[in-house]
Amino acid sequence: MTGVPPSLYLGVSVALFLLGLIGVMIRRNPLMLLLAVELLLNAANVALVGFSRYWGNTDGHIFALVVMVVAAAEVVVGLGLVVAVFRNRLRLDVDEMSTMKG
Amino acid sequence: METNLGWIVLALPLAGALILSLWPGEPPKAVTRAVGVGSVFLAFVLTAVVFAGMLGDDPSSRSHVDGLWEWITVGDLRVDLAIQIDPLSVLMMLVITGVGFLIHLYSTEYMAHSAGYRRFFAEMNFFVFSMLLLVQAANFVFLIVGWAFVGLASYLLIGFDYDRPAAVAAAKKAFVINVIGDVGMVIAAWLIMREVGSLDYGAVLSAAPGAFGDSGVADAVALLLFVGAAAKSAQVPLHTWLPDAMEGPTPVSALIHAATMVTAGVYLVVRTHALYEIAPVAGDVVAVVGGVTLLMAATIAVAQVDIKRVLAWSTVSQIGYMIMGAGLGAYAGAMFHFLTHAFFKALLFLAAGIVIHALAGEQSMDRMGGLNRYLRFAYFAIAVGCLAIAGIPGLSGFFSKDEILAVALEAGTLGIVLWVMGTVAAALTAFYMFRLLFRTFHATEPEGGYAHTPHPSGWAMNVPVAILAVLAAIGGWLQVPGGWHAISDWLAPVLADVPEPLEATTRGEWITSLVTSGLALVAIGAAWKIFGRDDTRRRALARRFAGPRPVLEEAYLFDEVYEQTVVQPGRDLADAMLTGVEPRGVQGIVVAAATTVRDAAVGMRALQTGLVRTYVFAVAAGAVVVAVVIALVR
Amino acid sequence: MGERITFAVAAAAALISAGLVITLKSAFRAAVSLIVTLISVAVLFLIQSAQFVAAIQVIVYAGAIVVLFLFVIAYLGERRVEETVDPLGRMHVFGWLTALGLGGFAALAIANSRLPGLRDDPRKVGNIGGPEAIGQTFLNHQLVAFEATSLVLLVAAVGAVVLAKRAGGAGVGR
Amino acid sequence: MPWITAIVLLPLAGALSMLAVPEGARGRTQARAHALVVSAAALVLTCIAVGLIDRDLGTLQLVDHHGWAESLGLSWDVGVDGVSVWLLLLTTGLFFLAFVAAAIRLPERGRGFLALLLLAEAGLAGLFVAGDLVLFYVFWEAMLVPFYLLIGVWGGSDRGRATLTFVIYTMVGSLLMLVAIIAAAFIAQDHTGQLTFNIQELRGVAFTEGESTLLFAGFALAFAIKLPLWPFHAWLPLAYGQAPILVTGLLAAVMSKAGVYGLIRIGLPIFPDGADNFAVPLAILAIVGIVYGSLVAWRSPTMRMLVAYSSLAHLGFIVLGLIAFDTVAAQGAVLQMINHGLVVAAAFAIVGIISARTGREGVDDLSGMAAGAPRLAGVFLIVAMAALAVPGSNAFVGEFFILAGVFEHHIWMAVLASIGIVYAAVYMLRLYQTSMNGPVTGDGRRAELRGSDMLTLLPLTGLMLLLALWPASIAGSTRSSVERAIAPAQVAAGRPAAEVAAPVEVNPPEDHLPLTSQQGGTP
Amino acid sequence: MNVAASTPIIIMSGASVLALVFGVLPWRTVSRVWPSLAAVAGIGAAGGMSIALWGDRQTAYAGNLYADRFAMLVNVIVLLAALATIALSWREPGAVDRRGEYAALILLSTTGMMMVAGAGNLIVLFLGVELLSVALYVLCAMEAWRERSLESGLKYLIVGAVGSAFLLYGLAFLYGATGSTSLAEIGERLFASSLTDEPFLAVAVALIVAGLGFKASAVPFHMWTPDVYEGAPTPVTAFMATATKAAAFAAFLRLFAGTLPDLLPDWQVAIGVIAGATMIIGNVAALLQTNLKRMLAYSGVAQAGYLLIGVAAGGLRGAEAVLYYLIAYLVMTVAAFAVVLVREREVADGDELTAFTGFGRARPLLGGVMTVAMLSLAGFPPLSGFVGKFLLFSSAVEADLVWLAILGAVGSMISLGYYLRVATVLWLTEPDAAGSRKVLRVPASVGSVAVTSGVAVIGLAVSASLVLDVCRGAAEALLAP
Repeated sequence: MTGVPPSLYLGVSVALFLLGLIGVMIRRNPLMLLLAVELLLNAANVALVGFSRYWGNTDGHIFALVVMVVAAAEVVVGLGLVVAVFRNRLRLDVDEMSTMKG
Repeated sequence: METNLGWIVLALPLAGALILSLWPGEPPKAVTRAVGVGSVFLAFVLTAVVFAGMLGDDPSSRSHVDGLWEWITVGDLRVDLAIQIDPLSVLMMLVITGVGFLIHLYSTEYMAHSAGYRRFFAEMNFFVFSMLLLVQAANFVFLIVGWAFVGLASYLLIGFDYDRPAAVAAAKKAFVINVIGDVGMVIAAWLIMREVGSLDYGAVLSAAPGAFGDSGVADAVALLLFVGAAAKSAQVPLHTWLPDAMEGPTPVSALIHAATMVTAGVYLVVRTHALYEIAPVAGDVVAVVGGVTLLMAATIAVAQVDIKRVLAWSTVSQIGYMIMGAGLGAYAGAMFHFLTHAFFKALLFLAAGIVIHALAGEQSMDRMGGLNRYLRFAYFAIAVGCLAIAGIPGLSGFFSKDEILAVALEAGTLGIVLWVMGTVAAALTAFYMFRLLFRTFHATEPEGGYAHTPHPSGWAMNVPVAILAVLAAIGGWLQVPGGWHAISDWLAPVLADVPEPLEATTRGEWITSLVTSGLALVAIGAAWKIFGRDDTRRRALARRFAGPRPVLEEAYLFDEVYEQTVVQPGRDLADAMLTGVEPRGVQGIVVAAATTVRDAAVGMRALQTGLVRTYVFAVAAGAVVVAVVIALVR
Repeated sequence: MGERITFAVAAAAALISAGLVITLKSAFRAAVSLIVTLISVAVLFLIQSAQFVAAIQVIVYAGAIVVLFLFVIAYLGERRVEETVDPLGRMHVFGWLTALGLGGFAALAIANSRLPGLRDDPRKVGNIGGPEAIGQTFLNHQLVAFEATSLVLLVAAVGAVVLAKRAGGAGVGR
Repeated sequence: MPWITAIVLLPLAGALSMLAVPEGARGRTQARAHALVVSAAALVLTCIAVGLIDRDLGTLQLVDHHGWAESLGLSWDVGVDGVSVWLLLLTTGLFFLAFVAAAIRLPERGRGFLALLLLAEAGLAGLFVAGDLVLFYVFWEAMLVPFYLLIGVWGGSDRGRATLTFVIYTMVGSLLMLVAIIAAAFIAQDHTGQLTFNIQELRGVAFTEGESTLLFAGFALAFAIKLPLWPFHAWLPLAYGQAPILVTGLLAAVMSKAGVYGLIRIGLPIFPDGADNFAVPLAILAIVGIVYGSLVAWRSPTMRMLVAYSSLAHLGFIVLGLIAFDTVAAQGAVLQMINHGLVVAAAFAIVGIISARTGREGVDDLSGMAAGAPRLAGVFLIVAMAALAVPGSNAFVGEFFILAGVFEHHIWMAVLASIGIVYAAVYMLRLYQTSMNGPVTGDGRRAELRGSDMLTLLPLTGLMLLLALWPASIAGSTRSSVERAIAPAQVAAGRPAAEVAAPVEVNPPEDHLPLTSQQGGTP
Repeated sequence: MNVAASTPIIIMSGASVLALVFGVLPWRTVSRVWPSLAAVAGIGAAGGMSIALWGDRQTAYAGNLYADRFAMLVNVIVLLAALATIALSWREPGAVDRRGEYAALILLSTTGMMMVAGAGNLIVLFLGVELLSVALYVLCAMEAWRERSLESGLKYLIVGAVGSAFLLYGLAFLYGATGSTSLAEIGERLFASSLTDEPFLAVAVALIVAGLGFKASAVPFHMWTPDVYEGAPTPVTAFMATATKAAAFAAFLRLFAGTLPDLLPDWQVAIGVIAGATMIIGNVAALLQTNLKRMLAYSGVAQAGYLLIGVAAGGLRGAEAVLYYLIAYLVMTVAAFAVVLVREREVADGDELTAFTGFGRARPLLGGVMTVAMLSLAGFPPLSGFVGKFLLFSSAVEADLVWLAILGAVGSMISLGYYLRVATVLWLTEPDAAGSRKVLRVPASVGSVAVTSGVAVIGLAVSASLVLDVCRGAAEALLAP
C-alpha cells in the first residue's frame, strides 16, 4: 500500500470547495469573492483530475484545462467589472451594491 | 259545451283586466265601467247558462273536465291547463260572478272619485278571473295558481291606496301570510305527487282511499292543504291579516274579504273532501280550528270600534262556522253557509260602505251615531244583514248556521263541545252586530259632529245593496230542515263518494234553532240596552272592562306575539348575516387569504436583501435541500 | 510511500493557504495565499500523473490569473480593498452550517461510494496526463471543446474591452 | 352546415371586426348597427338550431368536430342537446336584448364596450356547446376576460377591487378544475386505454369511488364559485355591485348558469359516485344559500344588492334540483335556469332604469313611484311576482317541480328550502313596495318607462308569460337529455332500477361491470 | 467528421467576428448599422441551417455535438430570442457606440446556448453554459454609465460564478461516477449497470440541479434574478429572460430526461420540490413589485417553476410540454419587454408600473399586446400560455405528480394578483394627462417585435397542433438512445 486512495483526493477537493463557498458567503470585498471562486474551481479541478486517474482516461484532464480557461475568462470580466464599479467608490464592498432589492 | 262556456267565463274577466290595464292612456270612465262591470256581468250570464244547462243534465253526468293544452310534462307527470265544471264549481262561479257583478256595479259609484278608477276595475276583474280559476281548476297546480292569483289580487286591492303606509303594510302582511299558506298547499301537492303520481283532481281523489292507505299520509296531506285553507280563510293562527285587509276600499272588502276569496278555504276542504274522509285526525283538527276561530273572532268583534273591522272579525267568525262544518263533514252545510254568508256579508259591507262613503271615508263608530236620520236606506239594509247574520228565524243566516250547528250535535263529544262554542258565538254575533247597528244609526250624534255631512247614495250603490238585502233575507229558504234541500241535492253528485254523510237529526235542528234564536234575541236586547240610546251605559261598561278590553281590541295580541317571536328574530338574524357573516365570514375568508399571501410577499421582500452573500447562501442552502430530498427519497 | 508524504504535505498546504485566502483581511495577502494554494494543487495534480495540467496550473493560473489580481489590487490601492467589521457577522453561522451540511453530504457519499477501489490504492494508469495524450484527446475527441474555449476567451477579451472603454469617455445617452 | 360552430364564432368574428369600425360619432352608430346585426344573426342561427334538433333524442346533436391538438386528445367539439340548446338560446337571446339596450344607451368608448360584450357572448355560447372538457375550460376562463374589462373599465367606483376579487376568486376554482380535467382524462386512460377529453367519451368510465369523489370535488369547487353557491359568493356583491348594470344583468342571467350547466353536463354524468357522495353536502349548502340569500336580500341596502342576493337564493334552488338525481327535479332545474335568466335580467333592467333616471339605488331612498310611473310599476310588479315565484309565474313552475322532485327523495330538504319561498315574498315585496308605493314623490315621472325601455322589457316579460302559460315548450325537450345526465348518478345513489330513467353507458363497452349494467337497464 | 452538424455554431461564431470587425470600422454608418445587419444575417443563416438540419440525429466532433431535432428546435428558440433582442436594441442608446461588441456578445452568448442544446459531452455542456454566462455578465454591465447596470453585471457574475461552480462540481461527480464525459456513454453505462444507487450520482444530481436551477432562476437559486433583470438594459433583460431560460431548460432536459432517465427516482421528486417552491415563491414575491422589469423577473422565476414541472415529469410528454412552453414563454415575454422598452424611451422610470397608467387607453395596440402577454403568462385560455400550462400539468398528472399540478394551479391563482394588476393599470385607469408624458413614434423594429410577439401568443395556441408536432419530434429525438 503505497499510493493514496482516490477518496482522499476527493476529500481534499470537497474541503477546498467548502472553504471557497464559505469565503463567498462571509466576505464582502468583490476581489475576495473572486479569489474564493477560484478556490471553488480548483476544488472541481482536483476532483476532475482525481477521477481521471481513477478511471484512467484523459477526459478529466481536458475538463480541468477547460475550467482553467473559463476561470481566466471569468476573472478577466470580473476584474473589469470591479474596476468599473469601484472607480468612483471609496470602499470595495459588495454589500453596498444593494440599490436593487426586495 | 259546459267547459267551453267555462273557458269563456274564465276569459271574460281576464280580458276585462287586460283591456283596462293595457288601454293606452287613461280610458274614459264610461269605457272603464262598461268593460269592468260588463265582463263580470257577461260571465255571470254565461255561468247562469251553464247552470241552467246543467240542471237539465242527469245528476251523475254533471262533471266535465277539459284541457286546453299540455301545460307541462316532467318525468311521467303530465299536467294540462284544464278546467273542471261540476256542481261545486258552478255554485262557486255563480256566487263569484253574481255577487261580483253587484259589487262591481256598486263600485262604479263608490270609486267614482278615485284617481285609480281604471286600475281599480282592472284589478277587480283580475280578481274575479283568479277566483274563477281557483274554483274551475281541474288539478292541484292550477288550484294553487288560482289560489296565489287571488292572493295577488287581494294584495293589490288592499294596497289600492298605495300612498298610505298602513295600506301598503296591510297588503304585504296579507300577501306573506298567504304565501305561507301557499307553501303548505305546495308541500301537500308534492306529497300527493309522491304518493299518487298525479295532480289531477280526478285521479287523486278517486285514488285517494287506496293510494294513501292508513299511513297517516292522508292526514298529512289534508293538514297541509288546510294550512293553505287557513291562511286564505283567515283561520287561527293565520288570521291576523284579514282585519288589516280592511285598509282596502270597501267594495274590495265586500267581494274579496267577505263574500268570495276568504271562503276559498271552505271550497278547498269540500273539493278535497275525499282526503278528509280518510283523514279523521285532519278533519277533527279542521273542525277544532274552525270552532276556536269562530268563538275567538266573535269575542274580538265585540270590542272593535272600526266599523269595517267589526265586519272583518265577523267574517272570520262566520268562516269559522263553515270550516267547522266542513271539518265535521257537513260539506253541503258549509257550502250553504258560504252562500248565505256571501249574501249577507256582502250586503253588510256594501251598506257600511254607503255609510263610509257618506262620511267621506270615516270608519270609526266613535264618530258615528244617529245616522238613521240621514241614511235610511243603509240603515234598513244593515238591519236586514244583522238580522240575517244573527240567525233570526226566517232569514238566511238562521238556516245555514243552524244546519252546521245541528250537524255538530251528531258528531260525538267533540261535536257537542263545538256546538256549545258555536252557540255562544252565535249569541255574541247577534250582540256585536246589533252593537254595530245601534252605535252607527241610533245612539246620539258624536261630539263635534260628523266628519262630513252625510249624503245619500246613488242608484248604482243602492241597487246592489237592495238586491243583496233581498237575497240575504230569503236566501236561506233554499234549504229548509225537513223541507227541501236544494243545495245538498245540487252538490250530491260531487259528494256522492262520502260513505256515511253526517246529517242533522230533526231533534238536533229543533234544539239548535230554539237555543240560537233565543240567545240571539237576548243578545239583541242586551245590545239595545247598552248601545241603543246614548253613550252612558256604553262608557260605564267600557270602564268596567277596562282590563280585558285592550286584549280584545288588540285581538289577543297575536300580532304582537308574531312580531316578537317570528318577525323580529328573523330580522335580527338577517341583519346579523348582512353585517356580520357577510363581511366577516364570507368576505372575511377571502380577505384573510389575500392578506396571508400578501404578508408572505412582504416577508419574501425582506429576504431579498440585495446582498450578494445572501444569494450565494441561498444557492448553497438550496443544494443542501435538494440533497436532503434525494437522500430521503432513496 | 512517496506519494503519501507528498500528498499529505501538498494537501495540508493547499487547505491551510485556502483558509488564509478566505480569512486574511488584506486582499494582497489573500492573493498571495492563493498562489500557494494553486501551486499545492498543482503538486496534487502532478502526483496523479497529470503533468500537463499541473504545468498549466502553475503557468496560467498562478502565473497569469493571480498576477492579474495583484495588478488590480495594486491599481485600486491597498486601503480601499480592506474590509471593515461585518455587520452581518452573526449570520455567518448559517453559512458555516450550510457548508457543513454540504460537506457532510459529500463525505457520506465518499464514504459510501460503491465505485470499486475508490478507498483502496489507486490502480496503475498509463500515460494519461502527458502533453501528447492531452493533445490527442483534444484534437480527436474534444475538438469542439477546444474551439469553444477560444470563443470563451474571445468573449473575455471583448468584455474587457467593453468594460474598459469607459475610461476613454463618458457614456452616450442621458 | 356547422350551425353550432357558426353560433360561437359569429360573435367572436363580430368582436374582432369591431376593430374595423372607426372611432368617433359616426363609428358609434356603425358599431351599434354592427353589434345588433351580429347578435341578431347569432340569435337567428340559434333559433334554427332549436328547430333542427330532435327533441326526444337526448344526445348531443348538430355536432361539429375538428382536430386541434389531437395528439393530446384536444379538439374542437361542439354540439347541443335538449338542455344546452335552451341555454344557448338564453345566451344569444339575452345578449341580443343587451345589445338593444346598449345601443339605446351606449356608454363612452362604446366600440370597445360592444366588442367586449360580443366576446363575452362568444365565450358563454361556447361554454354551453362545448363537447370537450378542455374546450369547456377554455370558454369557462375566456369569458372572464371580457367581463373583467367590462366591469373594470365601465364599472363603479370600487371596480378595481371588484374585478380582482371576481377574476381571482373564479380562477381559484377553475384552475383546480383544470387539474381535475387533466387528471380525469389520464385516469380514464388508465381505465379505457384511450386518452380523450371528449365529454361524451368520458361518460361511463369506471372511475373508482375515490377517484370519482376527488375529481368531482375538483369540478364542484369551480362550479360552486361560479354559481355562486353559498359560501363561495364573496365575489358576487362586489362584481354585481360594481359592474355596469347591463353587465350585472348578464352575469346574473347567463353567466351564473355556467356552474349549474357544468354540474349537469360534467359533474353528474361523468363522476356519478362523486356526485352521490357530495349530494347531501351540496344540498345543504344550497339550502343554506337559499335561506341566507333570502335573508340578506331582505335587509340589503340597495336594489342591486337585493336582486343579487335573491339570485344567490334562486341558484340554490337550481342546484338542489340537480343533485336530487330526480328527473322531475332536474327538468325543473333546467326550466328554472331559463326562468331565472329571464327574470333576473328583467329585474336588473328595471333596477338599472330606476337608478339611471333617479340617480338613486337605495331601496329606502325611493318612494311612491307608481303614481308617476304606472307602466314601470306594472312591469315591475310582474317581474317581482315572477322573482318571488308566485304560483302562476314562470319561476313557480321551475321551483315547484324542483322541490317536488327533491321531496320525492329528501322531504326535509324540500321543506327547508320552502322557507326561502316565504322569504322571497318578503324581500321582493320590500323591493317593490318601498320604491313603488308609499308617499308619492317626483321620482316616478322621471323613471317612467319609455318606448325604448319597452324594447327590452317587453320581450322579457312576454317570454316570462309564455313560459308561465306553456312551460312544456322547453320542458318537452329536456326530459331525455336530463334523464341521460342523471341516470349514472341515480345508479350510484342506489336508486331502484325502476326509477333510473335512462340506460347507463359503460366505457369501455366490453368491460362489463355486472352491477352497473344490471341496474342500468331501462325500466 | 460531420461538419454540417456544426454549421449553425460555426456560422454564429463567424458572424460574431464579423460584427466585431464591422464595429471597429471607422465609418459611422457602417459601424452603427452593419454589426446589427451581420448579426441578423448570421442569425438568419444559422436558423436556416438549423431548420435544414431538422431530421435524424447527426453528430459532429466525435459525437460531442449533436444536431438532432431537439437541438435544432432549441436553436431556433434561442435564435428567435436573439433576433428579437437585436431588433429591440436597434437604436438602444447603450449600444450606440459599441454596436460591434454588443452584437458580437449577443451572438456569442447565443452560440453558447446552441452548444448547450447540442452538447453531447459534459465538457461542451459546461463550456456552453460558461460562454453564454460570461457574455451575459458583460452585456448586463453594458450601460456602464448607469450604476445599476454595473451592479447587476457584477452581482450576476459573482453569484453566477458560484452557480457555475456548483454545476461544474456536479458534472465532475457525474464524470466520477460513470467514468465518461460523453452523454451517450453515461446513459449507456447507467442503463447497463446497477450503478443507479451510487451516492456520487446523488451528489451529482443535487449539485447539477443547483447549478442549472441557478441558470433557470429556480427557487431558491433565483435571488439574483430580480436585481439583475432590473439593472440590465431592457433588451438584454429580455434576452436573459427568454434565451437563457431556454438554454437552461435545454440543459435540464438533455441531462435529466435525455441522459439520466435511469436516475428518475432520484431527481424527479427533488426537481418537483424545487418546481413547487419556485411556482409559489416566485408568484408570491412578484405580488408586491412595482417595477415592471422586476415583476417580470419574478414572473420569470414562477414560469421557471411551471417549466420545471415538465422536467420533473420527464419522458416524452414532459419534454414536449417544456419545449412548447419555452416557445410560448419566449413570445409572451418578448412581447411584454418590447412594450416596456417603448415606455422606457418615452418617460423617465418607464419601467415602473405607474408609468403605464391608462397606457392601454392611450395606445390600444401596445396596450393590447401587453394585455395579451399578461393574460397568456397568467394562463388564460385560449392563449398559448394556457396551452403550455395545460401540457405541463398534463405531463405532471401522467407522471403521477398530481400534487405538482395542484401546486401549479395554486401558483397560477396567486399570479393573477400581479398580472391582472398590470391589465388594471393599463385599462382601468385614466391616462395621465401630465405633459411630461411624451409620446414618441415607436421604432419600427420594436413595434414590429411587439406586435409579432403578441400575434404569436395567440397564433401558437391556434396552431397548437402544428407546434406540438414539432415539439413532439424534438422530444423524441431527445429521448432516442
